Amino acid sequence: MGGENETAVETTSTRPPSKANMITPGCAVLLDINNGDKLTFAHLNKNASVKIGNIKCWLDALVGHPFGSVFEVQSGAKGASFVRVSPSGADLREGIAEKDDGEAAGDEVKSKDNRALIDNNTAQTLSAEDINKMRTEGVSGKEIMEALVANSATFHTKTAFSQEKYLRKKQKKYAPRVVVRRPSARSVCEAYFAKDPNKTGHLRMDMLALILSLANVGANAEVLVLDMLGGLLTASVAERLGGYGCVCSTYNTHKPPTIDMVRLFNFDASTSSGVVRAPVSQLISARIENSKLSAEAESKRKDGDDDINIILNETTDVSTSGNSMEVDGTTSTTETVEVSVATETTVILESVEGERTTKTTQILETVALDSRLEETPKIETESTGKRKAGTRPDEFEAGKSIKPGRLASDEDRKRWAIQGFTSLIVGAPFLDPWTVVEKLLPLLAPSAPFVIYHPYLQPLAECMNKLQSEHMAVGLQLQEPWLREYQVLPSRTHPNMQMSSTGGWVLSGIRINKA
Amino acid sequence: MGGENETAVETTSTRPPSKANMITPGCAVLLDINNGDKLTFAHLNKNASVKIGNIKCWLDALVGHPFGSVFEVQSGAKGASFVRVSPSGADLREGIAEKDDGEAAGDEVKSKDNRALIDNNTAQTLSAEDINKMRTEGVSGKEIMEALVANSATFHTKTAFSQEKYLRKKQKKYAPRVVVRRPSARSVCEAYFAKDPNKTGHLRMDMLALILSLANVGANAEVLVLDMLGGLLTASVAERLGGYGCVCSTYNTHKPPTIDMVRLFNFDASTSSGVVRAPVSQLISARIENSKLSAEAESKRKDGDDDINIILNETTDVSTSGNSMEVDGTTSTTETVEVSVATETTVILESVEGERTTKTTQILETVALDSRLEETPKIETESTGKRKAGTRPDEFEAGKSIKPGRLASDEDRKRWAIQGFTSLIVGAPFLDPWTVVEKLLPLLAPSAPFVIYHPYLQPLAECMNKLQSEHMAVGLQLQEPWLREYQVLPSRTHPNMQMSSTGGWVLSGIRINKA
Amino acid sequence: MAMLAVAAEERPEKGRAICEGDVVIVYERHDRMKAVTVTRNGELQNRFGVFPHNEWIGKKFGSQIVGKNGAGFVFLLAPTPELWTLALPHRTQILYIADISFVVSFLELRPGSIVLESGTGSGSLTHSLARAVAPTGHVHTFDFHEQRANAAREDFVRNGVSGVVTVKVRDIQGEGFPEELAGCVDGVFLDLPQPWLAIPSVVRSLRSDGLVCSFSPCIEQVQRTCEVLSKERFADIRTFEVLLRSYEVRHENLSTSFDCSEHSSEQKSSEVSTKPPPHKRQRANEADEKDKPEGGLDAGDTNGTSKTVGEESKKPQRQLKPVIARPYPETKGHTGYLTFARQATLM
Amino acid sequence: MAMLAVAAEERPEKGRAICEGDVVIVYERHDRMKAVTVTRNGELQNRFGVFPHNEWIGKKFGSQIVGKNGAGFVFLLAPTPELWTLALPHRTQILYIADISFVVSFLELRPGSIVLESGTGSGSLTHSLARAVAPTGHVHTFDFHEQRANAAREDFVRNGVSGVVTVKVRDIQGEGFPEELAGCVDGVFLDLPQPWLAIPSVVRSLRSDGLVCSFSPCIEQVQRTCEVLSKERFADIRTFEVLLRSYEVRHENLSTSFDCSEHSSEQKSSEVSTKPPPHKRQRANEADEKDKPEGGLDAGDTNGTSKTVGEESKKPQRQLKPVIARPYPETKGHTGYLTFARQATLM
Repeated sequence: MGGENETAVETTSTRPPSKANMITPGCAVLLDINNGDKLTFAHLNKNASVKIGNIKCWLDALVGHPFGSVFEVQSGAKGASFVRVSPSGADLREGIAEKDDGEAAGDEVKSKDNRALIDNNTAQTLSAEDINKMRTEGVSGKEIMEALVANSATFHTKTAFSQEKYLRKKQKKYAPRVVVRRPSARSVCEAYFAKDPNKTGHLRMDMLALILSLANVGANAEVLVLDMLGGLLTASVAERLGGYGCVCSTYNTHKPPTIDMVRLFNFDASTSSGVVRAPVSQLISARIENSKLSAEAESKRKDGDDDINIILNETTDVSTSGNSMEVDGTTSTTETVEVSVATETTVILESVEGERTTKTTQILETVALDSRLEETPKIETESTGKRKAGTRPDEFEAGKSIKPGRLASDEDRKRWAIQGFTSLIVGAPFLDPWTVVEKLLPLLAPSAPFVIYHPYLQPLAECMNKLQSEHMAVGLQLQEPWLREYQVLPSRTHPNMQMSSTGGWVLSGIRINKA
Repeated sequence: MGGENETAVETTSTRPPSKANMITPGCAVLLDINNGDKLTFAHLNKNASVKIGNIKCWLDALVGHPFGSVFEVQSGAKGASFVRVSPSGADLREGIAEKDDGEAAGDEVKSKDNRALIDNNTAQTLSAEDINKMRTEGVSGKEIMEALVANSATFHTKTAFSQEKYLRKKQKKYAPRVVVRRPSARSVCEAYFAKDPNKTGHLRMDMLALILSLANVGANAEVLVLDMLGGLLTASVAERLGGYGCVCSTYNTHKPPTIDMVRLFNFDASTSSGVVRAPVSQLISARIENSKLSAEAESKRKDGDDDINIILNETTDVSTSGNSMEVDGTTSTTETVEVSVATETTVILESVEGERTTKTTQILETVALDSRLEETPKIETESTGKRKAGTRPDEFEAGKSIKPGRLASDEDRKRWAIQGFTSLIVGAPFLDPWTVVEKLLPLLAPSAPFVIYHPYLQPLAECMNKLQSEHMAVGLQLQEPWLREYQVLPSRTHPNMQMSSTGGWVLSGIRINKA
Repeated sequence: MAMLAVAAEERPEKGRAICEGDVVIVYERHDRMKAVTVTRNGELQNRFGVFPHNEWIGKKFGSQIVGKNGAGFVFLLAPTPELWTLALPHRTQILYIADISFVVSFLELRPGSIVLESGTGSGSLTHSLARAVAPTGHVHTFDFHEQRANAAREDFVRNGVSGVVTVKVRDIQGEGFPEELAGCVDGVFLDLPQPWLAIPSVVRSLRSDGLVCSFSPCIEQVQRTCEVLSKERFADIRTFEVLLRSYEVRHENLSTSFDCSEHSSEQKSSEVSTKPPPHKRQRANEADEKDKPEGGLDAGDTNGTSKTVGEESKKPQRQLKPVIARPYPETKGHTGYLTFARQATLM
Repeated sequence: MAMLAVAAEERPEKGRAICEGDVVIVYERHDRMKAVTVTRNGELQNRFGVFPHNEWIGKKFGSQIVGKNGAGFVFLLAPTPELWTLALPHRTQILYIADISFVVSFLELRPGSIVLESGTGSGSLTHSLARAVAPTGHVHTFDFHEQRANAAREDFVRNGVSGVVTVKVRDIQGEGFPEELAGCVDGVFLDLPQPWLAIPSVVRSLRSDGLVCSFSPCIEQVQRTCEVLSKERFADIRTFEVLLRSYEVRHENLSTSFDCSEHSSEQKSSEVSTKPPPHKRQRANEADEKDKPEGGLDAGDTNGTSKTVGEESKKPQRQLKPVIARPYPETKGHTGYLTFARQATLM
């Protein structure tokens, strides 16, 4: 452990090349259109496109640029394409409304007030046709906006604040901007929470962050996850593992729940191979089998000099066999079922694929998320209606498996049975938490943390009570996160006017040896 | 309704004289010692005193000054007394630490950082004995503080922030300040919440404010209150009534719960007479009796041209008689019981008085509330231990009844039976809300709002569900208030570091005619 | 029906029955209500049918009224400042109950108090101030916008609070409060873009120990206001934020069959799969929410056709599922900061 | 036992057993735990008795250990960054899990990331950063206070994270981050009184699209930082506050006998009055709370004498009362504002 100070800086050379920061063909991207009005995931397959308003925009232009690049829609004869622009331009009035800059910028925000304001909708002399004509002629968004300002009778009577608001509105319509973001646990979670929260069980990004910390997720962990949030938990754990260790996404249903969100993360081969699936029944029976063996070994090993220790260990044994009793009736069948599960799983996943519209032409694969802003131009993808994330894996770069998550191998199951998982994360909004925890907690190594997310308080309160009275854990905490975002602008700093009212609740604790 | 604009300004002359703003003999005051460190209620009877540290301070000096006055403890030969001081002096460093004022005040708060700070407790050369000697010699607090600064080796090496902190600490010890506040719903609620929240069921001031609004409390209202919060609800309603209308503080227990907090409010005679008590049983039986009578009259009046209307009215009748059935078995006994309740109530209240330490010498009557700051000098009243608020009414000014709340008269009960109460407020942390509401809601006039406070969420959720399925109310809302206080200081603005985590929950709605 | 209560002795023996000229709050749903003045032969039309006013007259407040064409029903409620806040026409950003109730309480208003307000805005707060100071106190409210002041004055007359409310057109930031009120005001409420400009006038207006409240959305306004309040020797300068979180209550049956051997009992397995998959179920819930964005929407509230006893048979099944509460997903994140201060009690 | 996990293949077959030299978290109660290095013949003494280290060796992590004199027991837990945050010696104000988890997540750290931190403080965040970037990334952390940097370094060695953490004494506000890291840093965390002074150096350090986070308690610091970030062309400048509210769970039997005829049934009446009066009952609850200030204190947690099966008989009665949750009365109201920004991706 000595001498690490000297080698520190050199570690920078061992990190992977920043290729990860480049937008590559076939990779998944998060398109942030008009500053969060619309968020869309896309796989950059060949000839992928997105419709913004009525205009089809080709996405090829994104490839080769780094993530974080900003693009603007540039109209052309047959559809439009994206042109990279400078990320600046936060001040839209730049060069347009300069004559008003003399007006106090900071303090007197409302010095022009709305006393004299009469909005009669006759302020603009440019007609809709005029503008459309300009657009088909390929006039740039900036030029259209300049024309709008020049032809507005009221623009210069507005407050600086109103001017900016006006320009922002016009810019969204005539010169939409797209930031291409790298999908990550944080950005995927935030995008779904904002636009389609039911897919991820209303899991908010601060809650996800909290879960990953409470569950001690890091390289070399072996994390058991019950993920009924579309794969968000599984993928987020895999991202933190970074190819070291493994996440076992378990399930108890006939059809395993989808974890397709894993496909949005552009994982490399080693990270992808750390995503494993296994039915709960297999994990439990393997664990019980091992417990019995080790209990026998233990009792042979035992010498009688430590009374309390013996009592404690006996208690553990009782609890374990208590668990085994509950599933005992099924243990005998599990062995024979194992293979059929594996087979069936594949079939089911394929049938899920079959449900998709089978337009297999090379079009954009997107998850279109609803826009909340009505004034935004309607943005549609060519695929009709909503689809599952990343359902067309065939054009993915090599190294990605067709379905996310390989099935657990015999060695995997044996290892977990002996060592236990290093932590457990449960995200199952429609299951009673105690029912789940009672079954899954014995799969953990002692001293391993567990974390149960739920969108309701009361079921977790009852689960916590059960865990207390059954003496199964210490450090039990039932918590609710609170998150607030701020607008920080000169003389206009305040919390956002709308906020999410809850991030749900999380019950966490540490599994102990004594039952 | 016309012509009110002209008379407006003249109304100022009709308002009561500002005598209400003066501290008068016998009145109740809220002593705010050292900026909220300690909050104590006191009745300013003759020779009333308070102990601050070991020093007994006479309170006579407060009388004759307006509420809001600031006093400082002035040591004397036999105890200390309060001397009124200027309310300024917010900047304690004024005149003491001037030499540091050149240091940037606003921006560079931490420009002196703690890099070099070694606190070895040897910085002060004045001993405890030196200071005690100064105090017994009657040296003023300000002079002691100046001496402390002059004899401190490290004071001038501290940051401005640390200096102020140091001075504030010393001032609390050697020159305690007391602000004399007029007790009001807001200040009484805040004081109890800060220092003894169990007495008021953890009712926070924003919650109390919300309750009073939701219950439409104002002059001429007739408010039914189930107050198991020591009288805080009853008194707060009475304050808003201001002598117009009435608050009926009901109870279902053998011993009516105390509403002694009413005594802290310095109510005038007309406001006090608006506080009425009555057992639930009396109210219900009177209401049922009236319902039966009016239902009969109604059915005679009815002509058959409005089918739906008849159905609706019949539904109402069914519901009412359903209620009457539940209490029917007891209705017959209620009449005879009525008187005995009245008698018993008096006896019980007297026996409560008997429990007090019967030191009947003219000493200060206080509700000593715990201090949270340990470094503050211990402040004790002469009365041993904690006592109920205002338990010695004999020296109160004329016009106050001996027990708060007269018993409801026959006319009161008859009026309520016919008209119904104009709103209902329930504050009963140990009762199931639905049980209470089911009984009390029929006592309301139709279209009257009701408000149920509870420190837990789940019981109110279940109550709301019942109200929904029984179709007893509209506009049902289950809400949780959130309150945050800020420190606003130049370059040091932020929310307070500690906050109350919840103000409890409140279920509100409007009683409808259709059951 | 005036918004302010009359003394019990003056109330009609029969309780509150709707009369011609009354303002009633026509309640469709928690978040959909309308203030209507009852006129002979008047008529209200909404998505639940046609409602002739004549049928309302003589009915008690709180009554359910079925539409002429039977499409649904509404409730006729007595107006209160709280209902008015939910029903009023928005001429400006308005204050809601969390801020309103806190302001009224913190200003320690009671019958007889004199209170100043600027600006009047849509009059949402004004009605609550009026209720608090009636019948002997007075609210002087000011707005620099003439049309707005006039519209508010009409509302006050219509709602029967004009006896205790005076509206004037005045630019308080520029001119301050009228001199004739100096020294006798118990409370002042400011909702101004630059409240600090009005503070010197507040000092002149307030009595000793009187209270001022300033509402501002931005922290910079608060910082500047606090600075001036401090300079003007106000005591107890305190800044708060108040918010409300609303909960929905629903029946939710969480599955307790976490079947770890999915093939041993085909029965159980199919039981699980007959439930709609999570996403679809949640989507359905979400649709409900969008339809019921605020507060508790009660079953008795569900509009459509009138439900009577026949419906009862459906209940028992529903009752089996546990009742569960959760906050509505979106909520107000900020309205403004409330800064309070007390006029110094000078020696 | 190092805090960072080792690969499954390298783990001992028998699972995690305590060895000499391991750091264990000795858990007394949710809010009372201590990090102890296991030494041969070492001894821990606390209010629950005397605990010789020798008895720990070979036990599994997560085991309950009864004190020598039988006064009570403790649990021996494997260290994690979260437990360390609760057990560490406070040399400065520290960050807690709400802020820590949000920072790590928002900086999008993963194995292989290079991250800078200033100041190191008590090292509470550093351990979480280390876990996120291990085994191939690195945390460079800086503090201007030499003693503090040395103490933190010792902690990192002791907890086995020093392989991925380098501590240096450096005044980042004055000197900026070292030049040799320029352009290759994925994330920067600033906890400085004047973070804006460090921003130019952050610009030089970060790679394209890299993230910076600044933690500040006061809004003025945030305002100034945002201004500089904006001037330096950072993208996605966003400011958050994160807090956590902890709930206690208890059994509470609300009375459903609201007896409206108190004399008709003396039986019921006395039943009610045998319950302690509200004030006294609440006082008792309050006392519990003070003893258990944070998080869920579980029954299995209640220290004292070891409880075994014999205790079970008491349970059924207790289980009859409904389980109810409520927030602990006091909570953190503010820690600081977290401002994030992304290094512009320049053309």
